[in-house]
Amino acid sequence: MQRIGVFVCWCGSNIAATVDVEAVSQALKDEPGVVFSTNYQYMCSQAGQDLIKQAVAEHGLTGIVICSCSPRMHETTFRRAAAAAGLNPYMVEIANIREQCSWVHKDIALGTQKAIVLGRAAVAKLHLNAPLTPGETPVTKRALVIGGGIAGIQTALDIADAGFKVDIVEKKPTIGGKMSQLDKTFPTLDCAACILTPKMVEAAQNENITIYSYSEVESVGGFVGNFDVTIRKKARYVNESICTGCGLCTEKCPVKNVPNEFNLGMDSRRAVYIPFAQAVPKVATIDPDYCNMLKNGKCGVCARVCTAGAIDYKQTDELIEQKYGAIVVATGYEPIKLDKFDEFAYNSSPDVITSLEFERLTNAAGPTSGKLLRPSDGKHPHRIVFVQCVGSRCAAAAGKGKEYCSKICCMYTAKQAMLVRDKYPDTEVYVFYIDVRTPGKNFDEFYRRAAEEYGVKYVKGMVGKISPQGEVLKVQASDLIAGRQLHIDADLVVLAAAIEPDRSARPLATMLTASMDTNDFFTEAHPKLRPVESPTAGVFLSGACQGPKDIPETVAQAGAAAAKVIGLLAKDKLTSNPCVASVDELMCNGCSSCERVCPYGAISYVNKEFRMPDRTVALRRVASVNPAVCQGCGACTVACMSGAMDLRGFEAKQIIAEVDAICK
Amino acid sequence: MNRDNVRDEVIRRSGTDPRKCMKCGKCSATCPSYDEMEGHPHEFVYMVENGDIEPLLASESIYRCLTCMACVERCPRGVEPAKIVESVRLEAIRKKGANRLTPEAVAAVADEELPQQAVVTAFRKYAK
Amino acid sequence: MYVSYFPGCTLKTKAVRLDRCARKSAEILGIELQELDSWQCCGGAFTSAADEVATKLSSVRALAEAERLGRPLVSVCSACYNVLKQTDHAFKTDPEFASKVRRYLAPDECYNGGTEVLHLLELLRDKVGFENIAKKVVNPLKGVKIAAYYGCMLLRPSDVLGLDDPENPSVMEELIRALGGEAVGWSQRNECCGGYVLLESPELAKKRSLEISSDAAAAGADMIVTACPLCRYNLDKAGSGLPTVYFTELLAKALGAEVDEI
Amino acid sequence: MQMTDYKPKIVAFCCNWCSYAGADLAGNNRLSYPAEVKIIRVPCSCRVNPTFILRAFQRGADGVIICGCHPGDCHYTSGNYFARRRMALLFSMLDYLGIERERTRVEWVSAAEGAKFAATMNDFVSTVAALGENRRLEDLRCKK
Amino acid sequence: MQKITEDLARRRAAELMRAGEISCLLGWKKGEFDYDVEPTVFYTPEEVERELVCNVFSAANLSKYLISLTRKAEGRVGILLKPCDSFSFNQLLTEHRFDRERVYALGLPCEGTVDTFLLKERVGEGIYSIKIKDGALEVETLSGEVKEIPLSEVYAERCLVCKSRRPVAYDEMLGEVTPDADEDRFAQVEKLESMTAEERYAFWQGELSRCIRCNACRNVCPACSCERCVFDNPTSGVETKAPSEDSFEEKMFHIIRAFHVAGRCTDCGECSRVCPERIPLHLLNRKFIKDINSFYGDYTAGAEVGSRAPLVSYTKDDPEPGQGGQK
Repeated sequence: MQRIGVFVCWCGSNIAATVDVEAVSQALKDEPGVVFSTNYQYMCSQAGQDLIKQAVAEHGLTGIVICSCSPRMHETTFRRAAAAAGLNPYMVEIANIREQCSWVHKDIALGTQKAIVLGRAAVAKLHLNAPLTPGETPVTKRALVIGGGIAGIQTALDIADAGFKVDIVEKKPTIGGKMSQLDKTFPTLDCAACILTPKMVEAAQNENITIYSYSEVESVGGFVGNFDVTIRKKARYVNESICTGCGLCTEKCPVKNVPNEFNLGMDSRRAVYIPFAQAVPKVATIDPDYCNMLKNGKCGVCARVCTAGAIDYKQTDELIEQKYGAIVVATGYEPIKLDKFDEFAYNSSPDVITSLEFERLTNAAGPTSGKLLRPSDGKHPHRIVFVQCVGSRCAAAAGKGKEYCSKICCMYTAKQAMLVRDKYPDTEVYVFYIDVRTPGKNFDEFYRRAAEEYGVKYVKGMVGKISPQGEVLKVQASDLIAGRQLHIDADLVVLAAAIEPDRSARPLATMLTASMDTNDFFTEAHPKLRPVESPTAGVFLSGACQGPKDIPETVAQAGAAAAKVIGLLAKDKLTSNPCVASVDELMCNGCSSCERVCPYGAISYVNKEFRMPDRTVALRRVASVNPAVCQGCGACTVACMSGAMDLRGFEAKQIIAEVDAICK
Repeated sequence: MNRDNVRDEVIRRSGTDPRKCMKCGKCSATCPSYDEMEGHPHEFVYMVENGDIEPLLASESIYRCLTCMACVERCPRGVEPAKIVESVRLEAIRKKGANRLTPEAVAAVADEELPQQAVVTAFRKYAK
Repeated sequence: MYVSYFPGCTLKTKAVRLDRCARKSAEILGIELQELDSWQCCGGAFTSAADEVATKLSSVRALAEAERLGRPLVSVCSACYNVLKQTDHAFKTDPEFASKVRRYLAPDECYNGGTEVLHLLELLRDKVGFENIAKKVVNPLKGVKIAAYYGCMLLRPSDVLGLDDPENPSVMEELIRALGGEAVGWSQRNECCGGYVLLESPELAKKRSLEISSDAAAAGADMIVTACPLCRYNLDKAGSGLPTVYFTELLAKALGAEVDEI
Repeated sequence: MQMTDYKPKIVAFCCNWCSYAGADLAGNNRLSYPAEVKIIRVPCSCRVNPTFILRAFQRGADGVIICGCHPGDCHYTSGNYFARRRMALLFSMLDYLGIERERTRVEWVSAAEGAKFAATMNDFVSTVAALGENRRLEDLRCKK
Repeated sequence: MQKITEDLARRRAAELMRAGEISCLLGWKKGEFDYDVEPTVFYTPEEVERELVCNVFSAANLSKYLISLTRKAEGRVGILLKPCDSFSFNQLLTEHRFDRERVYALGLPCEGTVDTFLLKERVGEGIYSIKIKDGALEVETLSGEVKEIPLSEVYAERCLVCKSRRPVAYDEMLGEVTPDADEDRFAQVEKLESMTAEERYAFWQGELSRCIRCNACRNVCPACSCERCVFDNPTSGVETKAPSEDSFEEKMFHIIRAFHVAGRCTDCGECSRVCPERIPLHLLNRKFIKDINSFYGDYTAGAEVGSRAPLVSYTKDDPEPGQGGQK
C-alpha cells in the first residue's frame, strides 16, 4: 500500500480564485492511501518544494500527487523535488487543476468538484505507479544543421567554435540563403554582402565545419544523441574538389537563356553557373534541365574549356550516411506566390514587383548593376508605390494569404523607400500601410527618419486595384485619414509579399517527427521558455523556420540554438525517458502485431525457452523492446491483443484506474 | 427597436461579422462608387459595428453601392462590406412607404433598348 | 450532351441574339440546350440578406426542375448564372434558408441540392473543351482585337461561383483565341459597369461604363465582348464608340452558324 | 428528467503533444467549456485502447472523446493513423450495437488550437447532453 | 463430405504415420452420439483407420490445436483441413504461432457441415442414430421412428454463406475442390444495419443478455489463441472471471473479443457454433469484416501468409471515425 501525500497549489489566485483549494485538499485526505494532504500558495516555489521534502520525511510518503498547473509546465520541477526528497521521480502524479480546471470553469462549486475528481484520478493512478529508472545512451558528438542561410551559418559557426564537428546541408549550390540576395539591411543600412560573406568564408574555412551544398536530407532515423541521417548530395556534374571557381565555363556555355533564380528571374544565366561571385563553395554547377550535353549528349563546351578538368557529366547523386547527436533546422522562408492577388497586377505588369525583386534591382550585383530601372523598359521610375501587408494578416475566410503578420515588411519597406529617396531625390515615394509595426531597437526611429528626413509619403490606407495602362500603373487606393480615394499614376509598384516557411520544411518535419503549426512553421517546445527547441528531443530551431524573423533576431536565435546543441553534445551520455513499452514475455504470443505498428523499429523478436503451465518446456517467439529506441507512443500496446505489451508510466491498469475514478 | 437591436438585426441579416475588420481600407480603395458616396465601405463596416445606423439609413450612399462585390472579393479579412451595405439598405426600404423606386420613375428613364433585367433588378434592389 | 437551359427574361426580349446565337452554336457543338418548362425570371440580382426568401424562390424552382431532369442547369446570361448559383449555394450551406424555402415549395418541386449550375462559358471550357471548339471553327476571327469584359457577375463572389480567377480570369480570352481572334490585355475587365444603379443613378452608370470602354479602347481593342445584356447596354451607351457584342455572337459567327438578323 | 439539470459524464483522452497542449492553451486563453469534461493524458492517441473506452461506458460515462494530433502531425509520426483505424472500426461497432454514434468522437486538435479544443468540448457535451444518460447496453438480467 | 473422402483420409493418414512422415494426426472422432463428432489427436495408424471421422459432422476447426501440439509432439504433426480451416491455418502462420515445417496438412473438400441444433429442432425428439446418405440424413429417433432429413435443410448458416471452398493451404489435397456457395455473407449484417439504433440495441440486448460467460467461444476461436487472455490477466485492468453484477460486463467481453480478432478473424463461424446459448456471435465479427472491406478495401484474413492485417497498417487518407467510412 502506498503512502500518498497530496499537495494542492493555489498558484497565487490563478487556481485559488475559482477552486476552493482547502476543500480539495480536505476531500483528497479521505482517499485511500492518502496520509497527508495540504495546500500552498506556490507549490513550484522553493518553499513549496521544501514543503514536499518535509512531508516526505515526516510522513514516510511513497508517492506524491500535486494538484497544480499542467504537467507540461512543472512535471519536471516536481519530479526533481521528489528526487531531492529521496523518492523515485516517477512516483509523482500531477492533477492539472489550472489550465484544465480553474482557468476554464468560472463556477467555483463546479471547479472545486472537478478539481477533486482530477485529484482522485491522480491518486488512483499513483497507487499503481512503480519506480522507474531512466536508461542511458551515448551521444554522438557531431551536429547537423539543415539550411545554410544566415541562421544555419551562425549556428554552425557557434557549434564549431565550441569544438564540435558540425555539418551544414544546403539544397542550393551555395550557402548564404536569402540574406545573400539583399542589398542593405535595416536599421543600420549595412551592406548585406559585407557582413554575410565573411561569415560564409569563415564557415568554409573552419575545420570543424563540413558544408554539403546542393544536398538534401534524404532520411532521418534514430533519436536524440544518436540520429542516423542520410544526405543526398545531388550531382552537380562538376568535381567540387577540382573546380577552381574560375568561371570560364559559365562564360563559354552556349545556353544563355536560363532564368537566373538568384536574380529572381529578372535576368538570365548559363546552363553551367556559379550563383554569385562570393558563392561558397565557389564551384560551378550544371543545370541538368538546360544543359545540352546532359539532355541530348551534344555540346561538351564546358568540359573543353575547363583547364582543371573538373566537369564530370557522368556524376551521379551521392548518398552520405552520418551519425549525429543533434539536428538544427534552419530552413528559412520564401515570399508567398502572388497568384491570388492579381488586383495588384503582379502577373500582368513587369513593373509590379515584390520587395525581394526590388532588393535585386537596387543591388550592385543585380541585373541592373544597382541602378533602379523599371523591368519593362529600363527607364528610371519617378513615382513608386509601396504596398504593405500583401498576403499578410488575411483571415482564413478570405481564402488567400496568411493569417499572421510577416513581421519584417514594415522595416524593409521603410528601408527601401528611404534608399530610393536618398539615391534618387526626384522620385516620389508612397507607402500604403495598415499599421506600421516597428518594435525593435532603433526601428521606430528608422521609420520616422524615412518619413521625416527622406520625405517618404506614408498613407494610411490600402491599394485596391492597379491597372497597367500604357506606360503607367494606375493605382487606386484609399487614404483613410483624408477620407479620399486616391488615383496615382505610378511607374513602379513594390509589393511587400507575405513570407512563408520554405517548402522543404514540411517533408523535413515529417522525417524529424517534429511538429509544425498550421502555417508550417516549426513548433517550439515552449513558446516562451524553450523557444529554440522543437518538442522532439535533439531537434533545434534556428531562424525563420520557426516564425517570421529579421536578421538580428535570426542571428540571436541561431546562437541560442547553438548553445542548446553544445549543451547536449557536451554530455557523454543521455538519460532516456523510462516511460517506454515493456513486454511480459509470458503472455507474448510472438504474433508481430506490435512490431508492425512501431514507428521506431524498437521491437524485435527472440526465441526463448519457457516453462509452460503444464510443466513442459517450450521454445517460444517473444517480442523484445529496445528501451533506448522506444519513444513511448504506445501504439504497440493496443496492437497487442494479449495485453503482453504495456507502457511504463501509462500502464493499462493505471489508465483504467483513472477512468474509474473519473466515472465514479 | 433600440439602437443595439437595429445593429444586431442589420448584422444578422448581412450574414457577416464587422468585428473581423482590421481597418485596412482596402474596400474603400477598391470601391468604384467611392466618389459618389459620403459613407464609404469601410465606414459602413465601422458604423454598423458601433451601431451608428441612423446616419447610414438617411444617407444616399446606400443607393450608390453597385453591389459589384469587389470589396467582398478583396477584403483580406472576409468581412464582406457590400453585404453590410445591402443589409442597411433593406433596413431603409423595408419601412412602409420607403420604396425608393416607383414604376413611373422607371418609365421616365427607360428607353427602347433598356433590358428587362435593369428593371427587375432595380425593383429588387430599391423597392419592396 | 443534354443540359437544362435557363434563358432568362432579357434573352427572350432585348437580348434575343445572345439566346439565338447560343442555341445555334450549341447545336453545332452537339449540345442540346433544353429550355426548362416552367422557368421564371431569376430577378436579376441576388439579395445577400439572410432573411430574403421569396425573391429567391423562382431560382430554387428552376434548380428543382433541373434536378428532376438530372442534368446540369446552364445559363448564358451572367446575371441569371450569378443568381442561380448563389441561390444554390445558399440552399446548400444555410439550412435555415433551405427549410424556409421548402415551406413555399409544392411537395413535388422539392429541391435537394443536386443541380450543377453552369455558365455556358464553363460548359464550353470544361465539358466541351476549347480545343474541340477550335476544330469546328469555319470563320476564324482573324485580325480582330477583342477585349473580353467580365464585369462582376461572372466572377464574384468567387468562393461561391468559382468560374474563374476573380482578379485574373481567362475563360473568355481562351474562347476568343480558340475562335481565332486576338484577346487584348486590359485591367478594367473585371470592374463594374454600374448596371444595378442604371435607373437609380444613370450618370454613375455612364461614368463607370465610359471608364471601362475607354480602357478597352486604350488597350487597342476593336470591340468588347460580354455575357451580360445589361453590361452591353451600358457599354453601348457609354459613348466611347467601341462596339459591344455577346460572346455567343462571336461563337456563332466563328462556327459558321446562320443566325437571322434581329 | 430535465435536460437543464442533466450533466453528462465525459471522458476525454488527449495525446500529450497536441491535444493536451491544446487543452492547456484553451486554459491559457480562458476559453471555457463544461466542467463535465475530464481529461486523461496519454502519450498518443494510439495509446487509447478500446478497453478504456468501454470501461468508461461501463462505469457510467455518457460520452468518450479521443483527441490527437492532426493526421500527418503525430509526434510519433503514425500513431494517430492507427488510432483512426481502430476508432473508426470500434465506433462503427458501437453504432451496430445500438449505442448512439454521437457518444463517441475522435477529434484532431493541435497544440495551437485552444479555441478548437474548447469549441469541440462545448459541442460534444451539448450533443451528449441532448442524448441523455447512456443506457450502456444493459443486461436484461440486471434490470431491477 | 462424402464417405469416399473419409476412407481416403483414413488410408492416407495411416500411410503417412506408418511411413514416419507424421507422428500424430489432428482429426475428428465420434463422441457420445453420431452427431457430436469431436476433435482428437491420433497417435497410431490403427486408431486412425478405426476411428477417424470425416463427414458433415466434422465441424470443428482444428487449426488452433497446432499451437500446443507442435510444441509437445515429436516430428511432424498431421492435420486435416477443411477449406475454411485452411484460412485459420494461414492466419496462425502469419502470426508465427507454429512452424510450418512441423506440419503436414491434408486438405479436405467440403460441401458444408450440419448445424446440430437445427437438426435436433428438425427431428423434434431424441436422436438414436444417424446414417449419412447421398444428400440426406437418415435419422432413427429414440422412439424408433426413422426420418429422412435433406441435408440442404440442416446445413449450418456459415456453410451456406461460406466465403470460399477453395483451400488456401495444404500439403496434399484429398479429393476435388467443390464449388463455392453463392449466398451473400453480409446479408444478415446489412439487415441489422438497416434497423434503427433502438431496434439494434434491443436485438443485441436480447442476444447478449443470454451470455453465461462459459468462454466456449473464446476457447474454440482460432484467432483467440493468446497465451493468456486479457480477461484472465490481472495487469490488463479488465480481468473478469465470471459474469459480475455489472450490467455491461458481457457486452464488454464480446466487443473486446470481436475487436481483438478484427482483421484476423477468418469468419470460420466456430464461435456461434459452440455457443450453448446460440448467440449469433459471428455477426459481430462479420460486421468488422464488412467495415474493413468497405473502409480500407477488401481483405480476407488468412488468404495469404504474411499479409499485413488492416489494424496494423494505415493509409494517409483513411476515413475518419464516426463517418460510416466516408473520407
